[in-house]
Amino acid sequence: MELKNKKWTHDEFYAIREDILKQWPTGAEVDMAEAFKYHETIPAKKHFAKRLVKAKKNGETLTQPRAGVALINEHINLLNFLRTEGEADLLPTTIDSYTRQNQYKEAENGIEESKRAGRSLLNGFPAVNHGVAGVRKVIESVDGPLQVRHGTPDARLLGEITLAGGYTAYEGGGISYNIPYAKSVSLEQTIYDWQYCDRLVGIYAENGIEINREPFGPLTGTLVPPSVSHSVAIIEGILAAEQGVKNITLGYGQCGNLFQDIAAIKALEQLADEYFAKNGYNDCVLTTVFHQWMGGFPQDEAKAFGVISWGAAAAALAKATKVIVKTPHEALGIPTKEANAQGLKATKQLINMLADQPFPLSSEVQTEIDIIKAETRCILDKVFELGNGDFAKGTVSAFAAGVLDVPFAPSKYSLNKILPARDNHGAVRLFDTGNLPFTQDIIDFHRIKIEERANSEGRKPSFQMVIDDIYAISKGRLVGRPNRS
Amino acid sequence: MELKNKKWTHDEFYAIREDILKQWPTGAEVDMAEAFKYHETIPAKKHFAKRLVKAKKNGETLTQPRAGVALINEHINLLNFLRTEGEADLLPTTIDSYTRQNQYKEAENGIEESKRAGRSLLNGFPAVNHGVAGVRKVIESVDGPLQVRHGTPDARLLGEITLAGGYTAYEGGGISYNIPYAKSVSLEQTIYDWQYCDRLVGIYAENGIEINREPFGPLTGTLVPPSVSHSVAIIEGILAAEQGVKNITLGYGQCGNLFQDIAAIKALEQLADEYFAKNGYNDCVLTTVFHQWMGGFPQDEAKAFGVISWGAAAAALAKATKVIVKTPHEALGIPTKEANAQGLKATKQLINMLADQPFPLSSEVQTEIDIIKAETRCILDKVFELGNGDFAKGTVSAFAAGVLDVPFAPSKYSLNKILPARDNHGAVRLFDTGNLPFTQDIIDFHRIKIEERANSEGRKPSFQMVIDDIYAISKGRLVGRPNRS
Amino acid sequence: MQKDRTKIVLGVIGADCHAVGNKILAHAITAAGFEVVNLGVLVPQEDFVNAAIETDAKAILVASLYGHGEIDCRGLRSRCDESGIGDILLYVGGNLVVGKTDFTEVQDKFLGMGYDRVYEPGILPDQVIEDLKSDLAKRGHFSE
Amino acid sequence: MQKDRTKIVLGVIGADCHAVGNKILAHAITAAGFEVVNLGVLVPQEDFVNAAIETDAKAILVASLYGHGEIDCRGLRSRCDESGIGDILLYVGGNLVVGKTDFTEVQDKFLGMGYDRVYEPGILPDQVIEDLKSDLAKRGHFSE
Ligand code: B12
Ligand code: B12
Repeated sequence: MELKNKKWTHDEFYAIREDILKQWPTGAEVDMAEAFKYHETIPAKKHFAKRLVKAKKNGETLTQPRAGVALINEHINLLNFLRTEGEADLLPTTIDSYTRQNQYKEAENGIEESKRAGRSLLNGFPAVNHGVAGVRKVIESVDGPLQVRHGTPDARLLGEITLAGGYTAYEGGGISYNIPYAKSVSLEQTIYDWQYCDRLVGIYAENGIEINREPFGPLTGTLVPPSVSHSVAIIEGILAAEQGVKNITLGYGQCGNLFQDIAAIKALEQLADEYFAKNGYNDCVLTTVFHQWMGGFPQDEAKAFGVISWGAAAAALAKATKVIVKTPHEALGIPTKEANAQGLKATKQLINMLADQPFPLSSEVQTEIDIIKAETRCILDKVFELGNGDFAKGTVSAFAAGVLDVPFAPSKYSLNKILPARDNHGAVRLFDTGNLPFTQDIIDFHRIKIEERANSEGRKPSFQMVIDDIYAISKGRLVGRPNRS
Repeated sequence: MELKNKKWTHDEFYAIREDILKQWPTGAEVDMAEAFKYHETIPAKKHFAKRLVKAKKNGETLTQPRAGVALINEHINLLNFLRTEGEADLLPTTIDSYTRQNQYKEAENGIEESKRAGRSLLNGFPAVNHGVAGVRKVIESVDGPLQVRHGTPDARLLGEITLAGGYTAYEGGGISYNIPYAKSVSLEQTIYDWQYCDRLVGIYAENGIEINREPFGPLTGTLVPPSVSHSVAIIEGILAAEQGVKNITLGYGQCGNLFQDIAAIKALEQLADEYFAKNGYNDCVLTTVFHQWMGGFPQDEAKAFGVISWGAAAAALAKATKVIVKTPHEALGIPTKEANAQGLKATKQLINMLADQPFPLSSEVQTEIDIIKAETRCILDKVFELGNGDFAKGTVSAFAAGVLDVPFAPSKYSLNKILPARDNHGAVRLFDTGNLPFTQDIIDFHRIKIEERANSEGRKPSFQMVIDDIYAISKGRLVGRPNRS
Repeated sequence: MQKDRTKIVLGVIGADCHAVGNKILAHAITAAGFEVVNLGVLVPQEDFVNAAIETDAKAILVASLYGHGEIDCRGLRSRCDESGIGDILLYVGGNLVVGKTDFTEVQDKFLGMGYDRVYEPGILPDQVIEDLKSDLAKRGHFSE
Repeated sequence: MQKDRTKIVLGVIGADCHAVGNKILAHAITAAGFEVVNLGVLVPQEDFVNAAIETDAKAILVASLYGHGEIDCRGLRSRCDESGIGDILLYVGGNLVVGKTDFTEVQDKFLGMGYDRVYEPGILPDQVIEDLKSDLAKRGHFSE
């Protein structure tokens, strides 16, 4: 296999499909032709892609939780509760971590143990093990648009089963579901495997079935600078579009500084339009997702509500198409359905109260937009160059060179040379820009911002500052000031 | 008695003091000379006025709850819990409603019933009945600055007892504790009675004991336009300053539109400085208090957390000196100490996360500042004129003429001719400006803003719109749109 | 026309000054075709009874928001009995007790005090009007 | 110098990819004077044991954040026994079970599995280092 950003032919696709469906017995249940018919029976109001398009048109910000348990009926009850009690606009099915690592035997075992224990011992819904029939039980018993949310480097079988099962949205990507989620899987491999997923969605599209795709924006969720996650999001969007995906949602994880967060969403929209057009993908509908703070949360539930509400406010003011909602249990464990609904309701209250309040682009926001766009262009154009005009090839070389680099990533394919830290206003900057292909101006900008803060704290910039920032929000602050935390 | 805004002589003050102390037996415990000595023993960190001055200097926003129960020990436990578990910077003692109406017998009965029931049947702490000795138990057992918060038209005896007891801050005023809290007590009467309280604080000041005074900013707490509450706040500030008060906190109740709320605090600071200087009160320290939404709350606790957090965010971005915090129980009942602490912690989390984020004056904020200042000047200058240069006299005539008018006020001395409603962005405007002495430009501004909204809702401005707005936040929105609520 | 309209006494009892709900209720109940005798806030028990007698009202709507309802509302029914209007409709609503409390408890307590209907916090006027109409119709005091 | 430093094996067990805490722990424990053998994330039980044997480590620090700790951490102690390092210190920490759970319950469960110390979610490295030093000192493996 030679990796390139080129639409797979049907032959290339079907050549490997058989083996994939054999990876677990339930693969045999998949019948694409029948699946297309099944999708036509799904009512529009339960259609994820259509709901997003409507929201974008009306300037709405939709709420979506994370949720998944081991057993089918429990999972159905959970989702319906979040829909009715939590007033969720969009629903997820979060997949368990064994399935994410293709460990279906362990997942089976988790299902059995969960049945015995009478509570879910899995941190998500093992869709592959439940198979097409099981998945359809969920689709048919839940009244709302449903998306598969996971973190799976090789999500090909999962994709085949859940799409055949009737899901209308599928999260993930060859970079965003490798670098934060894996340790030693090569990018060639995951990008290639995700081309399969995108091509699968493309084939659904060729048959008139629109499936939404969403690269995982927040990556490691911990002090990721907007330009880094934006670069990954746009590359994955382009790779998906090349395989024929038509409905794409690009994501960003809240950093916490209001101006930077609003600017990040605006910049993401503008950059995506720019690079999609530049690369000739003109028939995709692009929407955005804002993730409430993805790093360490305060254990105190009231304080967690504060963090959740601030994320809701930023999402609403930035006018993101949807917001992924955290819960008051975040720091401690997978939320109960009640805690999950609470996060959704607090978020809904703020989104509704802010829906009528436009937030004009102040000069502060515009400055952030400009720097994010400048940084992202530096990265994307270098990736393109390294790939000799191919974003798939370029991505592999770019990570090897540290041109693309994700802070705190577990993958050995990320250099981990960059070190983020907050500036004196809480915006996420780079204390060390590593090998990011930034101009000297940009490098100086970051140095000055970090020095500004260091001076105000009377200490030198250091790794301790990074650590302090990692803990800051869980300790009740945004910036990890020395004496305060 | 002829009411005028003129500092009382000691003779005038002491002439009526005897009778006041006789209103209830505990009045006999008051010995001012001894009280001065007692105050000197109060450590600086428990000193309300000093803590506010420090906060203003450091640009902090301090948190303060509302809290009060019938019995002394329960009240002490409550306050200490809010201090330690709730991380409250400032502490209150909310007085019960019988005491507020000088119904000390009913208060006594409430104390007895509470002892029997084993829970507080009073909605606050009956300080007069507990007397100086009882009050000092509280002061000495609680580690934090303490303020008396009430709603008492005639608060003279309450003032004598609580100040002698060691409180270092006293809320209220002749207008703000009459119009929203009484039905048929004349303004001459309450302004006169509050001159007594202010003079009392002035006499403490003459003896080197600084007591903070705070007019009650939010008034009826329900869609009160900033210029209306600012006018009352500044008049009461001036009346207090005339009697020798040196440390004054002016308040404002959140309306819900971010730009209007930030502008309101900025305008309040600027107007207060301007009018205090103009009237020759140059040695007062002025600070501000921002009240989280004072109108109807959602019953759902998660949604209440959303409202609380938004209030915390606005207070922090406006850089108010302190914020009065609501609780997740607001819509249903006096909060448990746990619920009260939860409101405080959510608020603290947001204030800390926003402390490092300056919010520069955008043009939207500046526009709101300008309109608030223009409106307030119209009102204040007319009041001054009606009183022939005397704000006390002017206030009485102004309310009679509707030049000062508070929406939804129970007092028959408020004309209730003005009707507030939200504009299309959720800012509180006037659907009917009544007799407010506004220029034609300002009247047109309000008319246009309301029409803008009415058009977008496809209905005529009407009282129904006002009602919809009163319910809106409790129903999960800011603006009471017809189809949505 | 005016004179055929059924009269309803409305007020906020005791030392309670919460006026917003009172104004909205008065507005809504009037709009619904009743004649509202609104005593406003800070109303002692005797005023409710006297107003009802003077105006020959068919119902008394007592509001208590501030938490002292438990103390303030006791004995109103017997007062009515003593004054010869023992059969008058008595509704009570608002935030009746101190603290967030299970409503059924509160309801029983106030039904026990002799109120015909007890309302949860934040109830909307429509509900109240509907109940008024059906209760009064039963008693032949109201017909649309 | 290098060679006298007591060796500690560190890793995140099972299918768990949470890396941030692991990096911070490695940094802090190294700074505290130990030599950290950091296996990173996604570490199977056998790798912990093999690494401990190869490096003659005195303690194994097992992290599980993602909720499957209950399943993943079982049997590690007996594996150590079988491999002849039965007396090695075993610490476990993170968000060990699925859901917000009373910690004492969780603690008993994992102590029962043979871990010497079980840590609450969000514990700070300082605490861990302090415990390591005292436990190892008791065993004569560490002296400052
Ligand atoms: C606005 C407000 C104020 C304003 C009132 C201004 C004014 N003069 O009107 C101010 C700031 C002055 C104020 C003061 C106080 N308040 Co207040 N206030 C509120 C608040 C936030 C909203 C009330 C409101 O206007 N709602 C909007 C209207 C439309 O709804 P409503 O009043 O609930 O009435 C509706 C229904 O209840 C129903 N209804 C009401 N009465 C009746 C009667 C009948 C017969 C029927 C059928 C229906 C019915 O119909 C109405 C229309 O829908 C409530 C909490 C909340 N609800 O969010 C607290 C609240 C009512 N206040 C409370 C308290 C304690 C006080 C104070 C004692 C101060 C303190 N200790 O905190 C003082 C009282 C002073 C006094 N003497 O009464 C408590 C009562 C606690 C309890 N019962 O356990 C509450 C619940 C807040 C809380 N959780 O602590 N308050
Ligand atoms: C950031 C994060 C992520 C990032 C991780 C990026 C990366 N590769 O590192 C992303 C977004 C990728 C992610 C993914 C998932 N996550 Co996650 N994640 C978090 C989060 C928000 C912060 C974790 C963190 O970095 N904290 C900061 C570090 C410094 O603290 P720490 O990790 O707690 O470690 C400290 C202490 O715990 C202690 N410690 C930790 N281990 C050990 C071991 C020993 C021996 C000792 C002594 C001490 C110790 O020392 C560390 C330093 O102080 C937590 C919730 C939270 N804490 O707020 C959820 C959380 C851990 N994740 C959770 C879950 C379930 C997942 C997913 C399965 C997705 C899902 N279903 O939601 C996937 C897991 C995929 C997989 N295969 O593992 C759950 C676990 C639930 C449970 N245990 O019941 C949590 C608790 C959130 C929640 N409440 O649902 N996650």
